[in-house]
Amino acid sequence: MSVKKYSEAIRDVIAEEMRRDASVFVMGEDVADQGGIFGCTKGLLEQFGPERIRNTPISEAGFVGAGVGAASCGMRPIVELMYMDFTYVAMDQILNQAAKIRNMFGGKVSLPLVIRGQQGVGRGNAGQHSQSVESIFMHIPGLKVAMPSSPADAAGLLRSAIRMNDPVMFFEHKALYATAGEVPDDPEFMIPFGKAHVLVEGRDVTVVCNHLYVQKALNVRAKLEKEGIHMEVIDPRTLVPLDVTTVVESVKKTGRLVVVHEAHKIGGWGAELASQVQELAFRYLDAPVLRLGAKQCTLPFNLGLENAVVPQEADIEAAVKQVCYR
Amino acid sequence: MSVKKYSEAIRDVIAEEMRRDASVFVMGEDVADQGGIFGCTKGLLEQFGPERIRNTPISEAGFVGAGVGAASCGMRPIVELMYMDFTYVAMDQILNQAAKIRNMFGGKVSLPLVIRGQQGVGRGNAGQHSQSVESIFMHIPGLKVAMPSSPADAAGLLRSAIRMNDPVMFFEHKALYATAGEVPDDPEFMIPFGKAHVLVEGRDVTVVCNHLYVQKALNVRAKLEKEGIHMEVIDPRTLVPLDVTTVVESVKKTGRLVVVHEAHKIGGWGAELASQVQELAFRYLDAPVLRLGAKQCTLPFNLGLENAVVPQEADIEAAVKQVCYR
Amino acid sequence: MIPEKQQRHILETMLRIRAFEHKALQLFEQNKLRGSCHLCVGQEAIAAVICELLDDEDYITCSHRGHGYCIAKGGELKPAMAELMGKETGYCKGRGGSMHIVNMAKGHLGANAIVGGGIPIAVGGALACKLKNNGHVAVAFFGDGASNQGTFHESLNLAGVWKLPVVFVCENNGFGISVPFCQSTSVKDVSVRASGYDMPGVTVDGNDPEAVYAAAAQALERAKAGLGPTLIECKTYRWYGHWIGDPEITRDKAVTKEWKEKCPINRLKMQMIKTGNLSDKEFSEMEKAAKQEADDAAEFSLNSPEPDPATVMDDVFADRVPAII
Amino acid sequence: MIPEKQQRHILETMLRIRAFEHKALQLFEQNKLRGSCHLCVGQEAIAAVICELLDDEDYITCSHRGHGYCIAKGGELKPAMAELMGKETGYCKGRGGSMHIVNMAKGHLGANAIVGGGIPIAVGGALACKLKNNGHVAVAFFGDGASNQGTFHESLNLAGVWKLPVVFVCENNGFGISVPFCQSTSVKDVSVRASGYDMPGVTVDGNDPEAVYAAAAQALERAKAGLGPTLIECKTYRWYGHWIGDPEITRDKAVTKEWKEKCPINRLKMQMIKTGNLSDKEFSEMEKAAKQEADDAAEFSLNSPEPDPATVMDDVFADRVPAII
Ligand SMILES: Cc1ncc(C[n+]2csc(CCOP(=O)(O)OP(=O)(O)O)c2C)c(N)n1
Ligand SMILES: Cc1ncc(C[n+]2csc(CCOP(=O)(O)OP(=O)(O)O)c2C)c(N)n1
Ligand SMILES: [Mg+2]
Ligand SMILES: [Mg+2]
Repeated sequence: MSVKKYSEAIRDVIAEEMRRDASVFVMGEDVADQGGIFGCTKGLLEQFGPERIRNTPISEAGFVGAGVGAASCGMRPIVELMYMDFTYVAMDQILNQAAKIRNMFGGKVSLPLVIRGQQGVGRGNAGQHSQSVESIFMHIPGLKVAMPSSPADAAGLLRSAIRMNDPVMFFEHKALYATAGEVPDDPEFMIPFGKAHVLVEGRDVTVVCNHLYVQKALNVRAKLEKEGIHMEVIDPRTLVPLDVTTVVESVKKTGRLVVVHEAHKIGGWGAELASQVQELAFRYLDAPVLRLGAKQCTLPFNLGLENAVVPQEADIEAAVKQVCYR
Repeated sequence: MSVKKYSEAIRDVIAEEMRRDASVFVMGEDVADQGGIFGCTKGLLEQFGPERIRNTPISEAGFVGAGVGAASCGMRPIVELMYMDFTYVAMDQILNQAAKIRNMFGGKVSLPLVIRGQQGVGRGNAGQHSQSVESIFMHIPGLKVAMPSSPADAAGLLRSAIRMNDPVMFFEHKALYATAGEVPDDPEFMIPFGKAHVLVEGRDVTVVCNHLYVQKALNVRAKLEKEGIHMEVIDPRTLVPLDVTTVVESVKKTGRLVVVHEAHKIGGWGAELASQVQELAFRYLDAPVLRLGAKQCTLPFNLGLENAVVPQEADIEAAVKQVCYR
Repeated sequence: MIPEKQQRHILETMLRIRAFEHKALQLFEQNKLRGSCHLCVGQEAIAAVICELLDDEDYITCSHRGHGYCIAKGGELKPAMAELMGKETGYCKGRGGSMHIVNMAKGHLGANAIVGGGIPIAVGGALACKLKNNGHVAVAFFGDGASNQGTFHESLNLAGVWKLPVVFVCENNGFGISVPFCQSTSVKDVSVRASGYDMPGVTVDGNDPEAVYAAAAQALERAKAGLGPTLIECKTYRWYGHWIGDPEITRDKAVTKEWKEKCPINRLKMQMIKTGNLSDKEFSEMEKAAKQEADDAAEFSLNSPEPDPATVMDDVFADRVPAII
Repeated sequence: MIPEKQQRHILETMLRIRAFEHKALQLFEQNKLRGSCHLCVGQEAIAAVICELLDDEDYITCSHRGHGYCIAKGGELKPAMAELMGKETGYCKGRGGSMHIVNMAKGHLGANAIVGGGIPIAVGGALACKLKNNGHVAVAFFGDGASNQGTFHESLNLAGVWKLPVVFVCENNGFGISVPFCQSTSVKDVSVRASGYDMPGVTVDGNDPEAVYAAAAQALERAKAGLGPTLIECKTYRWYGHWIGDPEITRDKAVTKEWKEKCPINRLKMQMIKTGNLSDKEFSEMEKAAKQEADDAAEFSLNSPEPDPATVMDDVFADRVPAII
């Protein structure tokens, strides 16, 4: 085990996989000399050279498309988007090409492509640089979707993603890069997709969340425990595949579910999870499934407003109490 | 009242609004001489000339962006996308620009822009030309979303959309263009956004659906009535705003809800509706809310496969019976 | 001059493409085939000549008007026609149809129904060649309409700045559906755009196999020498509507007739006869063989099974995942 | 030659922009301002000169590096600075911040944080002018990095084929964050791309107000005469990092120093002094006034209220809709 920052965990896995497999390479804006504006490829140019750590023009559709093409031809590109908000610029290459190529071609092509980058609030980057866009990629079939919430998850999920033969949308969070945690040194350490992480057990209410909300939920849990409410906190880790089973098992025990995410509430992945759980655990639910997510407005620049848009610990607390009828 | 095809209803409203308001104009691929490949602007070039019925290059991001700019400057552009699958090509202009401009600019700009076009299955157009993509636009705040299911709805909702001071995503269905129905002749005929249409009342189970599924649900209703199951069929008409109230009132009566759409089930708008209803009508539900939507695979070319992917009448029937425990 | 052996093969390829297209048209009219079906009759030289210069490890992408490329890049008529019919024996097992034929074994990365969508994918193929340093190249085929897509620009710039082994081939048939080139495009020749990426740009008569051959050979040489990309514009015309069923509102029948006079097959045939490399009889035999092959492909496809609906979820992912509801 | 009165106003505008930027930098370093803050110090001539040629009914869009454009297009420093601080008194009521300043009353359609995102929007502004036939124009300002976005290509083609009254102005400061222009772009001058759209393309020294003026005046005349768009590339350099806090890994300090010698303010000042249109004293007064205005703007902004979180949902739609949960 080594203590690493989330960004270091990502960088180290990329480096290890690049050493292990010559077909792995990186491209994106400012990934070379700068090592990515969040440092996720820092030092890799020196180790691997400019062919494999490749600065791109500001042409997201073009270089994501080049990633699709290279992956079709046996390479394993890791494409960095500086902000996942820029997926929109490359959306056709992601949703109409990467997601569909294998299926539309009758299984004749595999696409080992990772598109990774950060998203979310915390720096007051305003509307076009603060979104959490993962839910869109869950809706259109053909993409796997990962969302690591800790350095270890970042390492384990990213290695799985790189070795996977399918396109993966890999969502990091800008406010997690500086958080540190233990990461296994094993160069084969992988976390499987589709296996939720039960961070802590509890008998009263299930809270499903990820990214920044894992820590926030744990904070709320510590507080509410003193009030006699025992929260079970689950991080799905991947949205595609989504480990509904673990959540349903938990809800069968607790009878209550709150889903929390930073993505907009309306049409977010919480809606999908809530719908599945109310279907699969209907008789076990003692209260409606509650969802927390960003309000339906554009993420504002002002930090006070930003905080008013995304769920806060107090909102989690209130929702948990509500489903517990307290 | 006149009997019109769905495509004619659209064309006539565009023509009427263009006569009424000089700031309304149309642009899109093949909208001029050809009148749109589905005929929704047929004959308008002759009436309004090439400045206001404007053929574009195949540059969706460019001309959607031009629509955003023209709308910012007081025009009321109607932008036709030949297939709504091509929203992906223009996604940044739709989700990062059109949707956000008003809100991000503190309310200082209004954006009376309509982006319209058809989508869906029925012609075996394969993966990149058969999607139902509306749910994505419900998730990102700032866009209104309309989905007319009949010629009258097309007319009434489109006139509302054109006169609205916000960007509207207007989803037509390719397989509805040839369907005919009565449309009011009143040149002020409008259907408000956010008001669901209760097509037929029933006491046993609520079915919410739109586009092709309205007719399919009515067919199933006729059949099941004979078996003593009385379905209430509701078309939400718009997804933003979404008339949850009407659905909740219905569910309070029936105790059962099935949501049916052609969009992919996972992460589709049915998940949003199901989540809201289970929250707002928890105590009234006698069965879990069921959702039907396209399977999580790319829409296939082969028509037999296509039918296997999207819900069929038999699936609706089965779901209705399931929630009725029959 | 195209070497004699290649001349013959190109002629054969063009004949096979044409026979295939005409068979597809016939089947369509007989209601035995459906969908958005874009024929390339009249444009065969571009596919036949350029793919003649490629081998199986060279990559191509192409547009919705893709049957010719599939065949020229080594595809067989049977699985191609079966795909147009949505049969299990098709190149995509009936999932893709006319607009999505793929053939990885022959380096065909797939046709694309998004105008401009395949161009960056070819750039990625070229990038793979460069990273593997295997001496191979990629070719992106696309229409004149696609040259106004952002992906065209981004792809040419990427290829230019990275000096990738790729050739961009624009089939300029003068129309994007009903819209004439001059109404959608700010320049008279797409090839002039090459200077915006510091690469050679050339316009050739796309119905002249020799001209296409010369331009492509030079571009491929350049690409393989590590000197970077080239943009080749081939002026051509389609004999039929945009797709089967197109009312052709804006096209002048007289112009179509003129272009039929410039038939690329006839042109190469006459050249070969003139130089003594082909007899009328040989030509007739080639033509007959091509038609027979197309007939056989139709027969094969008609008798092929429909895909089993139970298999519809089979090919979503390579690495299977726990089922999503 | 720039008319004397305009010279003076341009100089004033440049001084106001610079004072604003330096004040923002200072406030940032004092932790009184935050966010992604892109300064245009060194590049002021482009905004100041070109906007001098526009009136309030002419439209502009600009990039993330937008403070200069806001000011040059008639914006006031107070609401501009307040926006950088996210205050309710800002141009966007604190919703937009540095990268999203808008000022419709002055024809400023907004800065854009998506590289290349504003270019088609300016084209739409020009289209509105054309449809209204009001004799006005639109100008799109963007960086060199943006010239590799698909929207650049699509916008220039649209404007070219529709002969729209629009001018495309590329501020080529040699870098997109850490990436040098030559590493991202396949041509030496962005202006050569103009030929791909059959429009004039010209490269000028962006730090030379006279050169920028001459090029812009000609382009605007052309646009207003209905002759269509022009692409103007202004070579320039930013004195500071990409944003406040940029480690500037790939920029050479010596080069920055050279460019500081080419300060556009100093250049115009010296010219005006030489021609007797300005005294040292007048300049000092202008500079002092600009600094004072920036100080006042800072003061105003610091004392302005934060937006009320209860109002966060107020500006989503113009036509209010029943609340969505
Ligand atoms: C992104 C996108 N926009 C529009 C279309 C609809 N469409 C299909 S083919 C076509 C015309 C293409 O013209 P061109 O590129 O010249 O190719 P051609 O059909 O002439 O071979 C159009 C507009 C599409 N498939 N994809
Ligand atoms: C679509 C998109 N991609 C990437 C970015 C991140 N980004 C912001 S500014 C910038 C560099 C822009 O360079 P240039 O256009 O030359 O403008 P400059 O900053 O030099 O003024 C980048 C890559 C972005 N904001 N939008
Ligand atoms: Mg064409
Ligand atoms: Mg720059």
